Amino acid sequence: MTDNLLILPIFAHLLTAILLIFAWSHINLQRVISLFGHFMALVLSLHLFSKTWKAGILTMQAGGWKAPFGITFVSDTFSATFVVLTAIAGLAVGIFSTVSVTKARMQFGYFAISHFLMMGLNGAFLTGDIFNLYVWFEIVIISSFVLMTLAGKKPQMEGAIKYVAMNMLASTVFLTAIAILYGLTGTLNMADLSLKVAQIEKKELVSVTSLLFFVGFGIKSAVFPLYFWLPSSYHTPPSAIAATFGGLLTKMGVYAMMRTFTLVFVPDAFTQHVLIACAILTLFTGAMGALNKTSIRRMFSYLIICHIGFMIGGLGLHTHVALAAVVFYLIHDIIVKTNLFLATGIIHKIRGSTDIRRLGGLYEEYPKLSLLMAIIFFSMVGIPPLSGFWPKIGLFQSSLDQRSYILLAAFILASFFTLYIIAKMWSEVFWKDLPKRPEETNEFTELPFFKQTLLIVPVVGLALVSLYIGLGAENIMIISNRIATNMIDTGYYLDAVLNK
Amino acid sequence: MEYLLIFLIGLLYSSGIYLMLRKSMVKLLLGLILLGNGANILIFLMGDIAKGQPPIIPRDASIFTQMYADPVPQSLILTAIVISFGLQSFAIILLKRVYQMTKSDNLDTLNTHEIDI
Amino acid sequence: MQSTILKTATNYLLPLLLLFSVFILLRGHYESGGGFVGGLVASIAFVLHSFAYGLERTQKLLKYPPKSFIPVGLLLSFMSGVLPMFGGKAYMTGVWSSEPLPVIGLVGSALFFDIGVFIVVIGVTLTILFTISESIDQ
Amino acid sequence: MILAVLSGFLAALILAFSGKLFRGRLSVLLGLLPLSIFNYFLYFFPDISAGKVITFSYRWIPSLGINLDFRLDGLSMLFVMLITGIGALIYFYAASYLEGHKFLDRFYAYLSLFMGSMLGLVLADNTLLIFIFWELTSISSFFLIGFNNDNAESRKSALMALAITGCGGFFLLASFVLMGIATQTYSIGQMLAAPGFLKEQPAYELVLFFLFVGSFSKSAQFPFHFWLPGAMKAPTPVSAYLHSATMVKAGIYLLARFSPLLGDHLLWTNTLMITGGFTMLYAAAHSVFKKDLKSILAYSTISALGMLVFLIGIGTRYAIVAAAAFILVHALYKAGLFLITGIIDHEAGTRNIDKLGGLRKWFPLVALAGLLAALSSAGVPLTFGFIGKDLIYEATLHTQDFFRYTLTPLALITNILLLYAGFSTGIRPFAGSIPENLSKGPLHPSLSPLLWIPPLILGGLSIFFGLLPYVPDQLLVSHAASSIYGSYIFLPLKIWHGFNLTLLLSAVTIVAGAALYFLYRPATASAATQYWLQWFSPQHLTEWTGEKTRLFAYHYTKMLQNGYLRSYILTITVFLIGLIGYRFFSTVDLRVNTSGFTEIRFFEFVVFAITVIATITTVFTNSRLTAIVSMSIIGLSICLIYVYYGAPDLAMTQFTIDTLTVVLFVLVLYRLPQYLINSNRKMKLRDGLVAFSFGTLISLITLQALISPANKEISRFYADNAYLLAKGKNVVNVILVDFRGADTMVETMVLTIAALGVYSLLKLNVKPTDKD
Repeated sequence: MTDNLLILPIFAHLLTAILLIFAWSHINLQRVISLFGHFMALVLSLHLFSKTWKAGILTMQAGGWKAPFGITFVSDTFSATFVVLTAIAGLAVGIFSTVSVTKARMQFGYFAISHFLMMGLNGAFLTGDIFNLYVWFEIVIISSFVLMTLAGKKPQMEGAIKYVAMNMLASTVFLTAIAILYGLTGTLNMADLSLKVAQIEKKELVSVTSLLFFVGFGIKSAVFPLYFWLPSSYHTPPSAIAATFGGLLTKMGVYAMMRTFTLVFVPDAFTQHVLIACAILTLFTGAMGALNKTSIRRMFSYLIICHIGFMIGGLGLHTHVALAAVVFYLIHDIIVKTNLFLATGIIHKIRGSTDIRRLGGLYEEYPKLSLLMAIIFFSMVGIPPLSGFWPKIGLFQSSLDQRSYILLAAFILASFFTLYIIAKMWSEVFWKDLPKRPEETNEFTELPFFKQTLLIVPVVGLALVSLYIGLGAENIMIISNRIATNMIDTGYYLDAVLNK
Repeated sequence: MEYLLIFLIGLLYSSGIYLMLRKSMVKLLLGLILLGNGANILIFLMGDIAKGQPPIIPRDASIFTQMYADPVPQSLILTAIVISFGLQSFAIILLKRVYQMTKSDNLDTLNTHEIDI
Repeated sequence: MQSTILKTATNYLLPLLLLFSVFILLRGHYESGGGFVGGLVASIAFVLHSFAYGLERTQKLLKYPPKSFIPVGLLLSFMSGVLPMFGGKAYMTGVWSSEPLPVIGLVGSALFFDIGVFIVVIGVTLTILFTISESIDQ
Repeated sequence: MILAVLSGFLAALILAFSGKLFRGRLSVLLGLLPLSIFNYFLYFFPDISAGKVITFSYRWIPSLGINLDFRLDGLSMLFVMLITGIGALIYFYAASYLEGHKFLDRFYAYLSLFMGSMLGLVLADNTLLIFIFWELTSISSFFLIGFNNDNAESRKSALMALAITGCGGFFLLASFVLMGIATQTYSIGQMLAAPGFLKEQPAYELVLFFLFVGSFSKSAQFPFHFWLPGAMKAPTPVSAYLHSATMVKAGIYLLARFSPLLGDHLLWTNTLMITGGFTMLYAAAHSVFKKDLKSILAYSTISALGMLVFLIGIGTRYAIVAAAAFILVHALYKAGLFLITGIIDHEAGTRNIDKLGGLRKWFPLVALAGLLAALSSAGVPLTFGFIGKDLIYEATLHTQDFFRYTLTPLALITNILLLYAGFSTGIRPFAGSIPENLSKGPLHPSLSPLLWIPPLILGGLSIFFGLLPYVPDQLLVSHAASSIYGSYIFLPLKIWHGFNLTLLLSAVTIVAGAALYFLYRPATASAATQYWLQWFSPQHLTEWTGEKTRLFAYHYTKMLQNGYLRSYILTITVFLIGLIGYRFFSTVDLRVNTSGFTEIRFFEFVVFAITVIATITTVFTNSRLTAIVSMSIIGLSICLIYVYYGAPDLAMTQFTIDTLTVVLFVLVLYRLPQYLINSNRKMKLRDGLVAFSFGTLISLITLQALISPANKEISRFYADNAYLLAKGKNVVNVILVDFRGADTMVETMVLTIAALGVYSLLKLNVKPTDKD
């Protein structure tokens, strides 16, 4: 049964992007179209999710060619969840962008490119074909290249060169891995690959290939020691763009890794050890990196890396509980990290800087905003019962269960450092008195009320979502558990793709 | 011939990485292009390579009657080539912009704000 | 660069090359070729023209800036994939005319898809090359 | 019930949004919140006295085994009474103490949050729920300790307190999770149903270790104790509340709660006795050297906490009753002393005992409260403290021989020192005559009753309970002790035990302590000893470790993220080679299978040779143009290979793209300067080696992948059906526009984005001064 609903979230963004190119330099029109596009995407995604939730896995065989011959689009709970998250984060960033992004950027295709990016993410989440995944990845990285360099000044460009070089290297590794996998199996459909890989006699070569995938996706998701592009570049673009990147891009790498290492390859003991070792070092390196940063955006960039470690670690443990925890963590992380960078954007608007040494006094001047940001920060830290806490239980539990005590130690260390770093940041940025600076410009208060609202609303909205994730954790747990079940037992997925 | 191609793949991958490890931005790009070419040949090799017969069904037939080259890798390479063309042209222009800004082709100088504590 | 020979040659070459590119595009389903290569050939034709007559003339010849070709092409190939969806079929399902046309053969949605690609490629290539030439002239 | 527990959170929420209302005089009304909760729980006394356990459950996250399960037994009741009872006094006290403070509403919001968390903590019947409230107390205390946020010291202390207790929290979580794994439940009630079970588990030691780290950090046991004196930066009502009755006792509560599950084991007993014993002595000794009233109180609090840990460690019936009673005793007199200190600080402007004296002339009633609290802390007969102290000696005397002779003196010395501390804070500022610096009189001459009534109530209670010990016993202590012990204890509190050793010890304590008080004055220790002692103090070691960590983090990060792209690429490549190479060579047995390989012909060899030469030229040439040209030659040779192997479409595309790339390159690059040649030989060699290994590895993997070619059923399907189903004869094109049309669709979008990117890169000129 083919279900075209599946591809509509992709089309919503595609059509919006095409319209935006037509409306190239009409900024106000672009704003309206873009918001409408995001809104439509959200509606369609929610519809897709509810349908997937009720009816099980949906598939769409592009061109009507049944799998494994055509390109199959698959919406299982995992992908549908991610599509919804992308839409939520996208809408928030979209609203935020209408005010925060400069006119020059809007005139040169900011909105169009960001919709292409969203489309690419949706495509990557929904596709069931490994080469098609590669193509969607390329959409995402080329869009991110453009967004990163759009109206960029020197530091941004310098960051972009590194970003571009390492991401292109990652794509090449990914492509190489696909080529070898095709050589071994003769197929590209992920469900079919799952069957074929299981039948291959040379298991060792499969394992080698899976490690190639790990390196390719590892670069994208900023795993140690492949993460270098992230701290070199994430602090440079404007907040709205950094929010999209910080919230969604690395998570796409993690998503792809989760998909391949549950559906196509089942990690053998060696791969599990590699994943766990990398996770430990990622947690450690991220925490160390964030510890000394004086720019809060750099600090958050390193925290992104640190928290990727939680997910990779959970994937390495590869138990039902751990996988469910990773899914939960991903859900939480996308919302919170997006919001984190948006909030940073507001701080930047208010104070004109993101350097801790030049910040202060926000707590006195903006008590309500401080409260809002406290929710974001503490959600990220995982103060119970906020959203970041719940997945940790599962991660702790399965690392103890699997006797990975070093991983547990790394989890504790990373949690502790996150707590400490955020508390310290809070004490500096919010509690400390504002240091005397020569010129005081507060762009935020200069904005008309309507525009201020447009900046605040998405942050409030995402904060509410993360509060919901925290306090309504039961629902998220049910979703995560179902996803984890389908990851361990891939039978449903294979049936849905191949036997219909 | 497979041996030669395998050797060529190794050569292109090595040269690509070697060039990427240089200090020059131009070499970085050349390296990426070589890597891309290497990957394409790798994909090509993963199909059954057969001489001379393109995967085009003869004019008077409706199915193949003789050996033909594996069409799947070919279409994959086509897609990959086009995509890397897009990426490469963007990267080339980026390089030009960065050069305009920094007046240098040296990657080591791109550290205006890299290190802080 | 604007030599008379080139100008004269271009006068003949431009229509010829354009024709050839359309030919490549159309025969793609049966022989080597297709929208992508066709589009590249067409863009080369325009690039040649710009070498001969300068950028401004070429842009005038095109009437619209090359950038505006892109969304048109995208929309076309997008629609060719979407249309079958209204008939309840999967995205990009092939729809074909029952009678073959001369030269082209059977007309189907795949053809429109390829034409879309053709237009996008022209738009993209020309956008890139023209902006570069402009930025160099400055 | 749930409303009672969560009302603190609701209050915090309301205050966060409508705080302005409660910034002024109305703030007094907020005291009604803890008071009404107090009253609410009073209704449960009959049930608790009957030995019942009251449970409430609300669904929350069953998937994780976490529900809002609450359980009210004797132990919880004791703590609930302390939290809400003392809480109410603090609320009223703070209304006057912080009168006119611009963030008074926030203060109450944090305080309510804290109180709610504390209530939740002691009532929770689920380990993870305990943890949730535990962390919430840490966070709310962070805000309370750092309440004077413009003070750098205050911020630092808040951070330190959070760091220590937060770190402990994660260990606690690990402990709870481990217990959960072993018992298959997070419900304490279910665990208590089989109390011996956990002790037999292999994970017991680990559970215990994690639990101890967690609870010691919170209740300021050595070596985690040092955050507590620092936390005295908080406004005094906060210190009184957090550090006498509630937060620091959370760790004690935890130990008490898990005593029936994990206690009565050599590891448990010894660790707690040693840690508690050492802490109580160490901190009591420290308190003697302090001059700041709050510091003395802080150290004596740590000492008292050590005493409690020690008693729970002993774990006999006597010790448990002593612990339960001492929790109450200590909370009453310590909260009183803190509040009195607050008044002194508020009115005299100093907390240095050298500069204080004779304040009874200012505030006789406060002096009375101080006297009562001091007497209770000293354990003078007829005060509740006397009963507490008595029980402690009973507990140490009722141990086995060896312990009896070691623990009793230990307790004795500690008690003597604690008595000194109590007298120093409760009596000394009021005794004697008013010193010079205070001759101007109190800073706020009319002392609000909100300030002096609470300590007087607490002092009065100490006496009341001391005179009628069966009241607290019947209501609180015996049931709490039974909960801790795990079965019913009948050991009523009495004023008079007759003339025995215990009485003698109490007498010795009082006499020796009083002597110390009258004969000794703290002097500044010599700088050298202080230096050496400080270097080894846990606080210094922690700060030192923190500093070194920061330094390490700096160098570590700088080493990895050094700003050189090539070093990043090198790391990535070496990682790839190492990881995949190791896996490849250690598992794959290299085979070569040439069957099916095509022969090499002359023409092919020529093309191959050209490609190799062109590649080498690209790599090694010093001219940019040569490099570009030879790169295009590589492209063209690859074209030839494609043509030769039946891929005309590929060849055409490769050819046009190659041409375009070269055109682009030339257009862009012809103005660039010459290559920089500045990498040295060694570096080149290293890079060459890495590059060579990388290429070789890929080649070898390719070779192995070619050995057993897969069944290309998909290709066959395409070939078979290209014309029949998709009506095209060029299979590659059919795949591109039909079978895998989605790829092509996306590919055109990649081109589109690239073109837009190029357009904006070149057309959009940003000036460095433009705003972001």
